[in-house]
Amino acid sequence: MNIEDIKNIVSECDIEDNKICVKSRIYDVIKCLKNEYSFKILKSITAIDLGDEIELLYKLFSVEDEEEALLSIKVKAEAESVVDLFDSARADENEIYDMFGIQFIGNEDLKRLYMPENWEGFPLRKDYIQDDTRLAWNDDCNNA
Amino acid sequence: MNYLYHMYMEFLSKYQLPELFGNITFYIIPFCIIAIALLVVVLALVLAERKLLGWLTQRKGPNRVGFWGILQTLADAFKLLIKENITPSKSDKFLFNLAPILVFVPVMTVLGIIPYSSEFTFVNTSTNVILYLILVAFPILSIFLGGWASNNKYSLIGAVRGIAQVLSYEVPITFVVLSVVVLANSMNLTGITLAQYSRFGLLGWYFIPCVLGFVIMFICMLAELNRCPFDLPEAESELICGYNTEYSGMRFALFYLSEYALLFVNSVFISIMFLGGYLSPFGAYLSHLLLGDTYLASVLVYFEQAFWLILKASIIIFVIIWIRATLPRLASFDLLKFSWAYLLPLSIFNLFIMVIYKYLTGGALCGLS
Amino acid sequence: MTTATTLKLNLGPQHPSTHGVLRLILELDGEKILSCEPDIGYLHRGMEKMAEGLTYIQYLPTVDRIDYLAGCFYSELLCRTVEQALGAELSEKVKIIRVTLLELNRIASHLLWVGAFLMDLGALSPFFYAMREREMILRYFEKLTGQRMMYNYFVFGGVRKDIDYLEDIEEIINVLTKKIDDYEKIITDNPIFTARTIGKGILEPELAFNNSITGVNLRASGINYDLRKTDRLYEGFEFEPVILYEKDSWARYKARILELRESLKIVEQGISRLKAVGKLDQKLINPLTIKLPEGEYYSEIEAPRGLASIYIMSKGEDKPYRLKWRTGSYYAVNLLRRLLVGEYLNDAIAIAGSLDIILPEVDK
Amino acid sequence: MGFFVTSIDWVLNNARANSLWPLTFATSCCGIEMMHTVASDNDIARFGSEVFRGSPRQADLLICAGTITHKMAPVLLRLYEQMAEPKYVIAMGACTCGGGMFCDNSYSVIKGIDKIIPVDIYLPQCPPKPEALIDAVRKLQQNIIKNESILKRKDFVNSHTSELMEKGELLVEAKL
Repeated sequence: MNIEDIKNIVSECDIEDNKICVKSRIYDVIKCLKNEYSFKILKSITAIDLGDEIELLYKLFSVEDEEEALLSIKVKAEAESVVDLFDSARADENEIYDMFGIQFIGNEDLKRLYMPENWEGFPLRKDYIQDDTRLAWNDDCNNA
Repeated sequence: MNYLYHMYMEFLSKYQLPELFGNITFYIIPFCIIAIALLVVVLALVLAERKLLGWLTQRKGPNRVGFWGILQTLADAFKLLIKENITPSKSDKFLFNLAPILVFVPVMTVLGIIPYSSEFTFVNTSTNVILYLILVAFPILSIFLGGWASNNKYSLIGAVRGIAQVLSYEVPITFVVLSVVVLANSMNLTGITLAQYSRFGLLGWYFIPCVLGFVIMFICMLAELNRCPFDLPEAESELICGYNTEYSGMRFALFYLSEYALLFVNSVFISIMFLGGYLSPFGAYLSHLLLGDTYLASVLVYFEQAFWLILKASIIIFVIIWIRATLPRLASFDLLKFSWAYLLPLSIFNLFIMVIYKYLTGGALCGLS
Repeated sequence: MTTATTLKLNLGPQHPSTHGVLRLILELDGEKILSCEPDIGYLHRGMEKMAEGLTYIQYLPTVDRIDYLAGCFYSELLCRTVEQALGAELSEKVKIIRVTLLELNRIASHLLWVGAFLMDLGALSPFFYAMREREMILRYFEKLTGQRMMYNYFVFGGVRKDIDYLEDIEEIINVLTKKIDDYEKIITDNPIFTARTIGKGILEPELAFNNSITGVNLRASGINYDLRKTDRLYEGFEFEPVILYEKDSWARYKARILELRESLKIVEQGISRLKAVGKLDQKLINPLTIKLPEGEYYSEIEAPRGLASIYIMSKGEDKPYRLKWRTGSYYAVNLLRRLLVGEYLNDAIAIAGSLDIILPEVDK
Repeated sequence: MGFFVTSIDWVLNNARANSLWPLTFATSCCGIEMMHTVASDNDIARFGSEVFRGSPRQADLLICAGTITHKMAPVLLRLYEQMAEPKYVIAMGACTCGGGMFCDNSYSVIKGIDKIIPVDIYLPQCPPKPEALIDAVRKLQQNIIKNESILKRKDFVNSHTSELMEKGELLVEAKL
């Protein structure tokens, strides 16, 4: 894998540890990695709540070279979807939408996945308050 | 039957009871006997199935209710009787309630035309083979009715599967039955039984010349009974419970009951067709052999005949349960293909062979009868 | 009046063959599936959020519940990550014990799958036979660890106590070697079984890559990717990754049966090596003072249902800042969307069963 | 009158107790132990309970095997309502008894299914061994034989629900 190729796509790109951090255009970078370096598997997308922004980690894997690539991008509330490139991203992005509330532009069927449809809040965010007062039976208690 | 009728009338006239009374009760009493016998048979069958499945899968099976668990199915029956009957609010209520009764009536009726022994057939018409074929195919209509009226998608899919399955497997059965009719020169179940009589016992039975027909008939019977590997209409792992998903309590019990009663009836029918019905496998009856030509022997022989019939049916049932413990389920597409592409041509071929055989030998192996 | 020609069927969450609480919303034309939409989350227990509020040792026992059929793998993942972060080295015996138990656990998991898959296909007995053998393994685990399914046996830096009752494992190996032959006799060449599995649910490698499918399902599609080959824990053990090229449900079945045999081999090697090494000497990490240095940690393992991995971000505290699990089944469920389209309903059940989906792994 | 009621009760209670058909309802870990209870070594068939029904209409016993989450709760309630009377519930596993190990730290687990449906037998442990499940079924059987009567059945059912209503803890399906 050649870092120069990625730098051609996005100029703002640097390497921390073994992680390639990009500032934007993650879709193009992943497309390039998939098509030109045979990174055919997207192992997972991990989201981390850093407080004011959310970091997305894309872990790509190439079976032929047994090589891994770790991409990182920091987003606020919206991110580019890679559903076109990887089917598995549909599941990952949906999970992140459910847990962190990030909108993926280009992914049509984002919905509550783990939580019920009318659940409020995004549980894995750091500002999520874990209180039961919003739940049905506690409502009854409070009213009575 | 005439013989029994006269005996009964003589018995009544001794106590100066009117003849009309006798004429009415003579047909009611056997019906009650059948109804009770049917219940006992079904309870025993369910228990046998659970015990056998337990045995085949290295378990003990029910053994806590009564001695050796023999009252287990009785407890189940009582429980189903007193369980709440739910009619789903969106179902077609009239048809929903009608279906379990409709499924049960033909099964009860068909028990009347079976010759249990040479003197014990309630309805003995000259063409009762056809009557049998019609009555046995009838429950599937009620199954469809129940599945449709439940307004449940699983029930509907189960019911449609059931219709498709029975329709395709009825046809080979008819051809096989036709070949037996050709062999026996009779459309009467007693006639077919008697035509299989020979001095050498089981060598005269029709499963020897018509082994292909026997196998086809057995396979089709499994399909008609919705038994494994053809249990698609009530495939547990696909359709929850198939057509009876919405039924509870007593109505479910009726479906359950008729299912096992049909299992019994079908096994009896196949024994009559191919395994010589109530004939003894040794040629002569045991009671005649042991007791000679006495009055006791002439009474006992009726019971012995019934015993042989039940024994043959039990063996068939055992094989069916054994198959259930062994085989996976067929795919729905393969199921239909299997019938139309293999069984139907084979059964026609079988009929053809049997006609030639009949023409050449006159019906039995040379000089046996 | 509506003229709808398709049927929407809601399969689950309470359904005998969804192996838990998976819900599939199917659109049917007759019995042919036009589209499939999995709905998950009925068992979402918030494992990842829980980690943020618990110290590592408090979190360790809950990890087994992520995959109740093969809990060892997830404890191993967590232990391994913490050990690597703190630079702890495992002794030789600990490594062998871990490999032996992991493989024993994999056998238990695959056995259940064999039974449940055949149950989906409508066969009754293989389920009982497989459960009978699985019971032996669970009894052994109970003897060793005190629990049948949630062992909590691996701890940071080693194992909770020395392994024992090796003769029990030897008996398990002896019995299973014969019994697997028996399974093959009643299942593998059964004409109904082959008719229902051969050529059904073909998983092309491209589709598998695209859907991030790993583990046995991928290897049954002809891709040689077995993490155990590069895993440092498995150093010194000889085994062959099972690769089959048929790509269908039957291959996935056969691959698991062959993998059972491979795992038995590994367990056998483990026992002979355990007998050779002496007493257990291990240097446990004091669980009360565990603080991972600031940074990100990642490790992965070949679990029975594909690649399992853990990601921990630590801010130097005694609790992880963020912990993420990656499980194999989660992506297999997503694959159903593609794989079931165009199949008949009862084939669909068989195909979904052949992927070995287990719901706590999906929902976490 | 009393004599007849008691003898009818005796027959019916014994029939009910010995033919508890469970619903196939397994959400997680405990479900596997439930499968082991059916399998060869433990064989719940001895007590007549191996007839697992997929349809709630035909089942008598809801063995709630595994964690119930907020998303699952309405489903559980509906299943319970679909079952025909008489129906019994065994809360299997620590999660269903009171949240278990997910009690304090999880946002999505319901802390005890008795907030949703009435429970007859509580069976803690995580997960309970098959022997424990058999024991629970036996206890339920004894309970049915001893304490039930056709005269009291209605009150028995009502008391369960009204008690929960009073506490305001009964989860209403529409609300979640």
